[in-house]
Amino acid sequence: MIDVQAHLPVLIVTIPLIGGVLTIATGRGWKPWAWATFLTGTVFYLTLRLMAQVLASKTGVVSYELGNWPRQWGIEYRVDALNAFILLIVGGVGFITTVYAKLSVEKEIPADRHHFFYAVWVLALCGLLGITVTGDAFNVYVLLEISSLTVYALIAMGKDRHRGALTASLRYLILGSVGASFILLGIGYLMMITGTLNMQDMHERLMSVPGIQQSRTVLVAFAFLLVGLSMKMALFPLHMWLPRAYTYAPSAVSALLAATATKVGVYMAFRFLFTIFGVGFSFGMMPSGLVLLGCASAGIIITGITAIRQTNLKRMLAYSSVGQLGYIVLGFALANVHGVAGSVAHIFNHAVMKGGMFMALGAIVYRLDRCDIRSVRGLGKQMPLTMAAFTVGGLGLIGFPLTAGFISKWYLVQGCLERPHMWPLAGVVLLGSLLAVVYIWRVVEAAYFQQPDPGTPRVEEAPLLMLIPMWALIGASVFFGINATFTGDIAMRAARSLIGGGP
Amino acid sequence: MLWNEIVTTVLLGLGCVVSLTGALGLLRMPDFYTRLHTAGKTDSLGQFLILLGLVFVTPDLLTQIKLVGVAMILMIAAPTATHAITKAAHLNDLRPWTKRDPGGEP
Amino acid sequence: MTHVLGIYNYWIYVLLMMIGLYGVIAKPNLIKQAIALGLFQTGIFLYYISMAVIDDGTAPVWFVDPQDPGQKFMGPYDNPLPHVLILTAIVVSVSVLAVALALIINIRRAYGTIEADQIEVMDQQDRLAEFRAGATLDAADAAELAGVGGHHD
Amino acid sequence: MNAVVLIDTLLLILVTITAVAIIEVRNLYASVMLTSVYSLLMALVWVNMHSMDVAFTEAAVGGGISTILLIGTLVHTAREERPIKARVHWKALLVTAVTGAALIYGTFDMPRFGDPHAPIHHFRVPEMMAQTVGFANGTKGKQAPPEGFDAREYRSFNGRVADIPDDPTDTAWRETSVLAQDGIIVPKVIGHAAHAPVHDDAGHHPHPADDFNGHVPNSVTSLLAAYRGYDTMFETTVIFTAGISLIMLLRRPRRQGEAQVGAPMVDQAVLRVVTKMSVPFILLFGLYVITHGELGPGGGFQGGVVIACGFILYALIFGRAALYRVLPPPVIDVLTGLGVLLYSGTGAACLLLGGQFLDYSMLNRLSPGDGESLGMTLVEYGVGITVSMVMLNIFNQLAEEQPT
Repeated sequence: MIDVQAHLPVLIVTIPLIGGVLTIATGRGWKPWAWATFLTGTVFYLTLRLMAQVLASKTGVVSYELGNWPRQWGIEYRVDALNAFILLIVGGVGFITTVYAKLSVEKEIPADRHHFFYAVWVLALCGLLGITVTGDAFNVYVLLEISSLTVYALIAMGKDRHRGALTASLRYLILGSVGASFILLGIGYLMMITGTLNMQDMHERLMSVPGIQQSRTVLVAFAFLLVGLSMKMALFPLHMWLPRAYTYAPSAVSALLAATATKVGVYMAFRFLFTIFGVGFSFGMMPSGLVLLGCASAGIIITGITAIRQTNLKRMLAYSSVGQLGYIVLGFALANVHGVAGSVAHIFNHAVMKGGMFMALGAIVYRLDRCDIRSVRGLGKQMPLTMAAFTVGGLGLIGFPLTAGFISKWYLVQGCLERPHMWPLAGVVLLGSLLAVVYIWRVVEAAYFQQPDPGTPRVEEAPLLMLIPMWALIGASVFFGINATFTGDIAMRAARSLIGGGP
Repeated sequence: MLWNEIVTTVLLGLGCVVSLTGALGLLRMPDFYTRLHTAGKTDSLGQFLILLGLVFVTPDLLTQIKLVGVAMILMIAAPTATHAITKAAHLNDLRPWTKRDPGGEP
Repeated sequence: MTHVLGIYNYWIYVLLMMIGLYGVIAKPNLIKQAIALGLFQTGIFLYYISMAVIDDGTAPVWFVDPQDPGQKFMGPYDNPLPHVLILTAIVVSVSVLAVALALIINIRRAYGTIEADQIEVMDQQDRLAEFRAGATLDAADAAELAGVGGHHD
Repeated sequence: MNAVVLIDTLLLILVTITAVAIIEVRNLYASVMLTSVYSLLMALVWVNMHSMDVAFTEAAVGGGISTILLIGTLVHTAREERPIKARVHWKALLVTAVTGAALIYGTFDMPRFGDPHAPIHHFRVPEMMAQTVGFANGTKGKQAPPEGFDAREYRSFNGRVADIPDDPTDTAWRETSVLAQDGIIVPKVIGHAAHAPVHDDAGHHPHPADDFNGHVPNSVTSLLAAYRGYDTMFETTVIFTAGISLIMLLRRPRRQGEAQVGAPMVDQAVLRVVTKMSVPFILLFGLYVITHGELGPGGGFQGGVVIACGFILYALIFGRAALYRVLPPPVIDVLTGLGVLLYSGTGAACLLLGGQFLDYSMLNRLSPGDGESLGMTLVEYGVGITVSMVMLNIFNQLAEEQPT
């Protein structure tokens, strides 16, 4: 039989691909879900093994040449500490969300298309994993389109609950396609100047050819890649698609998207800015550091204020996601080791916290058919575990000590203070936390200190199949808040290799 | 100039002239049916002449056969398409233009 | 003259892209937006194919003598790499178009129109209703706040 | 100024005019037809730039499938755009002007159109065109070049490009200088006797020593299906995803005895006869295009679209009920997935035979001498099956909608 260890990078992508296609043949009922769970579970296991392999390897890089063509000509899969970490997040959260999805999907999606739904779901994960594992610039674009197309379709499946899902999806489709086209254009400009598509190769050419960094073509390529990536990861002024999409998507899809999709967008930014262009070009020659810091800070504050005003909790969390993304961008735009480490750590922390919180909201929707602030009044007594999960997740968003959010914010503040004249950014981080306190407190107050509207029927606690995945993520956020060695180490390792200029 | 080049030049020239009259007719004719009439006919003949002209300067037998094949297919497909379009218009009660009733088509 | 012709193609591609982008932003009709998105993407295809061209080049298909398949003829051949990438991109763009059209048909079913501005009005009404239903404040305050809270999206 | 540039200039002016018309025309049907015209013009542009495969695809997709999809949608939505007051949308104009200016700024440092000095022509690509990537660097268990193999000779097949050394510090292209026009290069044979192995026992033709044993003269296909075959696998997946997304969004449970929408045109004698005559040839041509992809322009995608068009024509004339007798919807669904599985299965087979994913040379164990060829053919068929069935499925979904 084949040697799994040697083929890990490619198996992580091809197993969900082949399995996802086979999902449409699984028939009705619980079978598509079970098959999807099996697939994502396998992927999760493989990402764990890959992580171990990367940590054990001497160079810290696992490279896989597809079709056995040399990497400069063919397509290369290249996994370092950063990739492996993001793969682990996508694989892990993907698996847990799939387990969670069963009941939520049964309630929200018509039964005759569950097999299609799970096929698209698994292919979405395949696309996200593929973007993360690849070392080829054009391969990123193709997989980006797979993940985007699947996500448009998944969001639109919220149409039976609210027609807004359709416009949200179409809006995302148009903005996402424009963003992806900008990325395609940027890749084309780079290919024209460097003559290659391999990321390492591109980086070497950009470093070695004299005068190439001053070339106007490269500057424009950089600008367009930055704009395209910002659209894809929903950085503040370009986040217009995100709140609606998260609000109207089916609950399980919101959880998946919040935990993985934008994270992979950020990962692409890491690759393009740090690995291809190099930190010296991206943040030394170009003013992108300042632009990104400005957008991120504005995003943290403005979306924080907007989140406070929302009554729909899903929408509130969506705005909060844009704000949290601001932290991630703020971290890597600082371009020092602590900032980048904070950014990488926050990708993980935010994924588990937001995933768990969206799951809690999904459980509320499952029981109440709505999730606005009025409907959660008094819910602290009726659904104690669900609301507790939401609250603990909220503490993480605030950055409360002993939650994972604290660790990443600690790194971020440290990073801000290390840069000369950047200390006001530390203030922004703290202000953002303060705003998070306000919007989380509103929910906590409603849930624990207010009485439900008279006449509303009593509801039961969410079913176990929802509670277990929810608490798995929330528990992880607490566990890695108390014991931050693993995430901290990997984040620092990834940060050092990125700042050092390519893996 | 070889004989085949002369033949080609003549055929290509004829094809171009025919196609041009078709385009002219499309602009000048009063209604849907007459426009399609000019466009359909001249296009079929124009393409046929041009493809036939190319046959004589192609050195390769296989390519010549392909060109003739393309010409044959176009000779069948183009009139059929024209027929289908006019038939559809007719079934949808589009009145043809006449001198007495110029209201058939704007 | 040669200087202008040297980058003429690149300007036209920018022009096509911008015509498409203008359509995407300016036209409220959703089908028009989908078509304009296609134009926008075709502009990029033109850019890629233009960069593959080489002076006096020919199609990157080797001329093989059937009598002697071992022979290969001198080029120059145009660069096949951008062609391959654009083949993939065309496929992607038609897939996006198909999904967009499916969404548009669904939107027409749900909203009764495919004009973005009318849909936007209905969406605002939906959100106002949602806001009112979910608010813990008095209904009057909620309605007042909705103008602010519903604005930033 | 050569012919390519002249024709290119004229065509692009036409293309631009068409693009403006597409955006400005108010009747959506006219807009869609203009889109079709636009695609055909674009196909001409591609042909003029010697990009036959892209031209083929553009004609089949833009001129054919997209138009069908758009018209299918228009039937269910609206014919006319609603009139809007302001003719010019200033905000959009500003955004486009800024974006366009930025893009044009980037063009000033680009290599001139057709410049053989451009880095893309002599860095990495020559090896792919010569199909000698497998011998590159000779490291890491790649094939050892056969005896008498001269890499420089292979490199030099690309004419004048090869005279320019692959020197990263070469910045000649940046001066947008026009090289001396030394006339059309006369094709000349490069010696093959030095490295062509003699007839093998199976009676194969003598193959030159390249990655595919000389089986793939179309370098676009060699890149598409081999060097970048992994991209193409995901391209197929994108199409598959679009297909099932569409089913998920549009398919309704079929009710018994539901009246078929859109009367078939089977009572039209001319159409019926011509369709009956041409459908077999269209399908045959589609198969030819798929199979022939290695030798000339074409391949799985183009062929798949042609096959889909054949079936769609059949459905239009004889009604979808007749199509469903030939290809019932469940069969279409299964075939849709089968194409992707054939592609990824080929990759997995290489894995199981002991190589990397999609390492076609492993297939030489199954079919000695032309394993690469076998792999690429399988892969092309995978693409063809998925593409044709997805297109057919999309058409069926749109046609099954109740018109509004």
